[in-house]
Amino acid sequence: QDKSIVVASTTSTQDSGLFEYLLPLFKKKTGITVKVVAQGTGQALDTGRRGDADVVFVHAKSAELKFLSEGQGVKRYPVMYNDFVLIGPKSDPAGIKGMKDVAKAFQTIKDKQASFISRGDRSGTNIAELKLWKDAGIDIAKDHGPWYKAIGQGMGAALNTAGASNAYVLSDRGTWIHFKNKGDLQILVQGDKRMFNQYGVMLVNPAKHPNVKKDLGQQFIDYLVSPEGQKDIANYKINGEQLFYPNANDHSA
Amino acid sequence: MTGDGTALHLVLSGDPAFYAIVRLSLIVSLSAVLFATLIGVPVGAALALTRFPGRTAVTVLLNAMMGLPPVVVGLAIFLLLSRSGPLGSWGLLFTPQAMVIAQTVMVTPIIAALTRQTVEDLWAEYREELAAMGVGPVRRVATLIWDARFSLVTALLAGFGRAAAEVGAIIIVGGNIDGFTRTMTTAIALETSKGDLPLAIGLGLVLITIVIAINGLAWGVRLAGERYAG
Amino acid sequence: MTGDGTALHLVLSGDPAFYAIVRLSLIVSLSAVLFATLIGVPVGAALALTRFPGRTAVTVLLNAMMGLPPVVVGLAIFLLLSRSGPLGSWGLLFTPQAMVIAQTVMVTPIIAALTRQTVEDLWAEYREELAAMGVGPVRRVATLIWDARFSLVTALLAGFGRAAAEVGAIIIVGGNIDGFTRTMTTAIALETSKGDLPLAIGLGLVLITIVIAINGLAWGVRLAGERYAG
Amino acid sequence: MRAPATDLPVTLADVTIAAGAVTILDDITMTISPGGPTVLIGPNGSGKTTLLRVAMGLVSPTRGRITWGGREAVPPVKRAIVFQRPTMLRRSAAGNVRYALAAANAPRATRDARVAELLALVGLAHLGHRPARRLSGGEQQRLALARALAREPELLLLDEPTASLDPAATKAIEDIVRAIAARGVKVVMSTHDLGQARRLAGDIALLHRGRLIEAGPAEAFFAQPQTQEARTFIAGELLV
Amino acid sequence: MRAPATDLPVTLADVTIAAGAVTILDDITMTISPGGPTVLIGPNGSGKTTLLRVAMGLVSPTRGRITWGGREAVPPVKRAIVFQRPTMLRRSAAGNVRYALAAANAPRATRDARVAELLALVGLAHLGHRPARRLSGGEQQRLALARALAREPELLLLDEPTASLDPAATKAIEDIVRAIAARGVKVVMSTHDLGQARRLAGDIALLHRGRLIEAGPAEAFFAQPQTQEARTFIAGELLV
Ligand SMILES: Nc1ncnc2c1ncn2[C@@H]1O[C@H](COP(=O)(O)OP(=O)(O)OP(=O)(O)O)[C@@H](O)[C@H]1O
Ligand SMILES: Nc1ncnc2c1ncn2[C@@H]1O[C@H](COP(=O)(O)OP(=O)(O)OP(=O)(O)O)[C@@H](O)[C@H]1O
Ligand SMILES: [Mg+2]
Ligand SMILES: [Mg+2]
Repeated sequence: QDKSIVVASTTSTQDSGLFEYLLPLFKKKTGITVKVVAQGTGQALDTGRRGDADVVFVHAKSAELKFLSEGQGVKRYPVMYNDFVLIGPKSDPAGIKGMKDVAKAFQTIKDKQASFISRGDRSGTNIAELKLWKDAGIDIAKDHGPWYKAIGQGMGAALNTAGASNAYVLSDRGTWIHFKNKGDLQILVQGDKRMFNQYGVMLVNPAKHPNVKKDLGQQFIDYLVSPEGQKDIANYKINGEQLFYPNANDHSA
Repeated sequence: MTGDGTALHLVLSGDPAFYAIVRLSLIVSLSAVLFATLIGVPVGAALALTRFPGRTAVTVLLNAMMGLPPVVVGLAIFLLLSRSGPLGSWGLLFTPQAMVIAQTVMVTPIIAALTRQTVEDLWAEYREELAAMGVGPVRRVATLIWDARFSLVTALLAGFGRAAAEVGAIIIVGGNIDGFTRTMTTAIALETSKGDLPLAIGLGLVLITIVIAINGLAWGVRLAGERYAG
Repeated sequence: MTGDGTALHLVLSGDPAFYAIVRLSLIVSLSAVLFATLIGVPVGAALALTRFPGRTAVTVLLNAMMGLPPVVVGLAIFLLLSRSGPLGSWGLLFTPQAMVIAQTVMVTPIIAALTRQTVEDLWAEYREELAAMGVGPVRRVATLIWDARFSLVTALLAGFGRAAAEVGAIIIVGGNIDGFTRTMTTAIALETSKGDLPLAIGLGLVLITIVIAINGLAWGVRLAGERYAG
Repeated sequence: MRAPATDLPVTLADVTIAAGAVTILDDITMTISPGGPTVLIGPNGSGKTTLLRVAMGLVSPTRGRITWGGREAVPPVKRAIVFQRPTMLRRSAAGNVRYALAAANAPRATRDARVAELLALVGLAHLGHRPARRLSGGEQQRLALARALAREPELLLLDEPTASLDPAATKAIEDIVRAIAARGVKVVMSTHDLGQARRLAGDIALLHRGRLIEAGPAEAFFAQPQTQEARTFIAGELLV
Repeated sequence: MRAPATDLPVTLADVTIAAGAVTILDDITMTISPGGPTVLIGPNGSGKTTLLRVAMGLVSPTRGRITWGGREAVPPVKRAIVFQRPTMLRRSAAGNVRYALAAANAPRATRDARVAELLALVGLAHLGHRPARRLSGGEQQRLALARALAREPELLLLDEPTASLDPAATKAIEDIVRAIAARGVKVVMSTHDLGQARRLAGDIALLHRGRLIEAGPAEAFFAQPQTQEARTFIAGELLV
């Protein structure tokens, strides 16, 4: 139990099943046990702030940069990305299937007043969604009607809710592929550049929190960004589909 | 409800959204307790007063059902009420009604099991006298519920406690939809996942205060009744 | 625990990871009930037997605490045990111990409040006789706990039910870490968010079965004891 | 709602009641037939209360059988009992009587009148409003009698009905017993007051250690008791 | 652990007990001093039980004061009471006596012997193992007496101690009372059995409607009662 670290991450990352695949590989290599605490992005970063985690592994760049600027983190490493996909019922009441411009799709959903499920929990996905509304020129905080439901829950719960209420929902591809209860939901819009979802990893600042296991933590980060780790990530597939695209060397990400 | 305010600020500011949430929380848990009482008290009393083969098994089952996991209850109701479910046509999913149903399912066994015990203890004292008066099963149940009413208050409060604190089930069947099915507990869960722990704790304290107030009310009524009954 | 199996499959396959989860669930909830009993029963009994100014207030508070919201309790313990919290140095956060602490905090009021009621009902019968024998406060409490022991079982089972079903608090202080702090209830929550509802429900049924088994056990002991006591 | 047939005579045939190892009633055979009160006497623990509970139908024999008017397991519609330690329901004195009337399906209209009447009969007219559990020992015993009479029984079982009554009340109750017996109600009562037994008994039954030692008409019993036990007991000596 | 000072005499000065509107004891002044048993008589509801509970210190006066050996609020270390309706603890008969001994801090070593002794004294030697709540009415009353004697009281309060005892047992208990009274234990008892009052009483106190009608040495009381109430009550007539 001694050679172990705590990683604060997000529900979507856990729900995608990546850790169940990745951690055994890492443990085999280094003998380090990684304890993943999956929380909302805000909560995960906060867990880091309190020094209760050694590493934070989330996907909300702005929030991560803020974390760094507070001196809570040592350095942010881009690890990989997957993309968001716009999910909706087969019936597609708003008729957005196959659109290439996600902002346009959002625009249409609003015009048609088709029900839309928002996570509304300040998670990376939620933040990305809000940005897309802005891109669509809509101030969702102001003009959202009963068609727009903010459920304040994790990705899985959002998908369950959308499925149960024939609604549209924005999800990260990882969670979607791994999601069991698809019902008659399907991907309607994908591929738009604006829908990329960048994951970053940071070591919690040992200077601020002396109990942080900085060596073991750093080993985990090094592994993630190492060619081998990147390859492992690329190899994580569910029925043939790749979920995450490693991009550790894209330093702008 | 905006995350930037403190709970105290929310209470004072009189933010209508906030008060709507408080109201919904009360409506849901109190109605659940009401229904659970109407079902659980007679059932528990009847179980205490009737001997039949397999009674022990039923008692054990009832006691065990005090441990129904909220998430499981929530899922079961969810599948029942979801469009593709048998009762989908009612369109109750993600409505306060669904939340009341889920909580009623969870609270009823608690009230029934505790009622059974309380009534059975009183029954030990009344059994022979009522038998000698040839009191029929129905009046018997009614009599013991009535004569044990002051002790039963505690059972109801235990049920209310569970309902007021519960989040796992109502968040699944209610969906924690902003301005529609968001209650104190689901809001607390949300603020927690947002990482706004101060607000979450603050809301928690507000909730606890409300629960205390209601308990005080109930106890006051009980004491008054007891004094009146002499 | 892999999502691809059904619950039944898991039970039969004897997947060690799965049994580890079951074991942890039992250890956590049973230890919580044990501690809650050691604290709650004497406290509840003492409250039933002693008159002091503000007793009513304490009783109301105790009853109200049966409604402590798990998430709030979880958060409070979280902040306490957090590295930057007062007890951070203990390094208990995200450990099973933390989960036991959280559940003990939640279950103790339930057991204490129900004990208070049960003991007070018996007290009405014993009061004068014990007073006449000049029985001191300590022996008085001991006597009433002992003589009410069979009725108190139900109170303990109510506490156990709450502990076994509880997820809100332990997922916060335990972190639902795979293979370390994952219990039945947190696993169910996880599978639900993965959308694997069948597995979630399946696990729920397994959990309920376990709870029933334990209730059966407890009841068996109770009946045996009762028969022996005559 | 009363069944047409009668509960009398009550016949016990080889009735034995055992609780675990203890034999409480030991192979009792007796017939309780219409007529003057049957008075049960015997030392403490001899089985009087148990015998009355059997006759009421509250305990069924471990061995042997009991019949009411020739039928087994007859519901206690026409029977009433006053326990040695009556339980007061959590109601007023009047409430207790009213409850008994309701349980016996007495016509609603007449209930209030009957309550007043019965309370007056047992001398509790002035205590109708008082919580029954606050009543004194003797008052509780009287109230229990009023509850029993409310059932207008054909067979009335009284377990030491005057044990905690004052002399005047004892007289009053004895008069009531005579009166209802005269009206054809069969009374079976236990007592430790041999004078009372002499005053009231049509028949006497002496119990000892759960066995029925001697039974028969009162005069005969007191004039020339057949058994040594009877002689000893009447003399007020210790039965061993 | 016994306090040195004595509880006697017990002095009631203008003691009134009220429960809501009801006046249970009405301005009672009396002194219970060492000597022969003081016997309380009076109709049902006259206040005997309440008076005994006051003397035990279980209820404190609404008005007036009570002192034991001149001191107020003395813990009941040297007092014991047998209630009219004793409560049996959920233990065996022997267990009940042992419990009383423990509560009185009797030396551990001697307890088993004392238990046997006390059970024998009240004639329950053979029932020691029986669950106390299963005992017959009379057996329970005897057990309660054994529990009270276990406390080796200096003041023993008995509320109708022989009400449900058989003739022989009644004699036995009366002998016990005489014996302990001879040993200097002050006995205060209530009874409805005027014969018993005559046999045992040193002093008599007649209560009626919560008031102390007449009190004094027994011979005098029975020879020439001073009040009309006393004459009526002795004659066994109804007191109104
Ligand atoms: N459930 C039981 N288990 C064991 N013994 C019992 C049980 N019920 C009664 N007894 C015993 O059976 C005997 C007869 O009891 P019962 O009450 O009939 O006596 P009784 O004649 O009414 O005595 P009393 O004159 O004191 O009222 C008593 O010795 C009592 O202890
Ligand atoms: N808490 C109470 N509230 C109202 N009335 C009460 C209360 N306690 C006692 N009483 C009344 O006070 C009167 C005296 O009661 P107590 O028990 O002292 O009488 P007693 O002399 O012992 O009668 P008995 O001979 O029947 O035992 C009774 O009429 C009773 O109803
Ligand atoms: Mg008897
Ligand atoms: Mg009395």
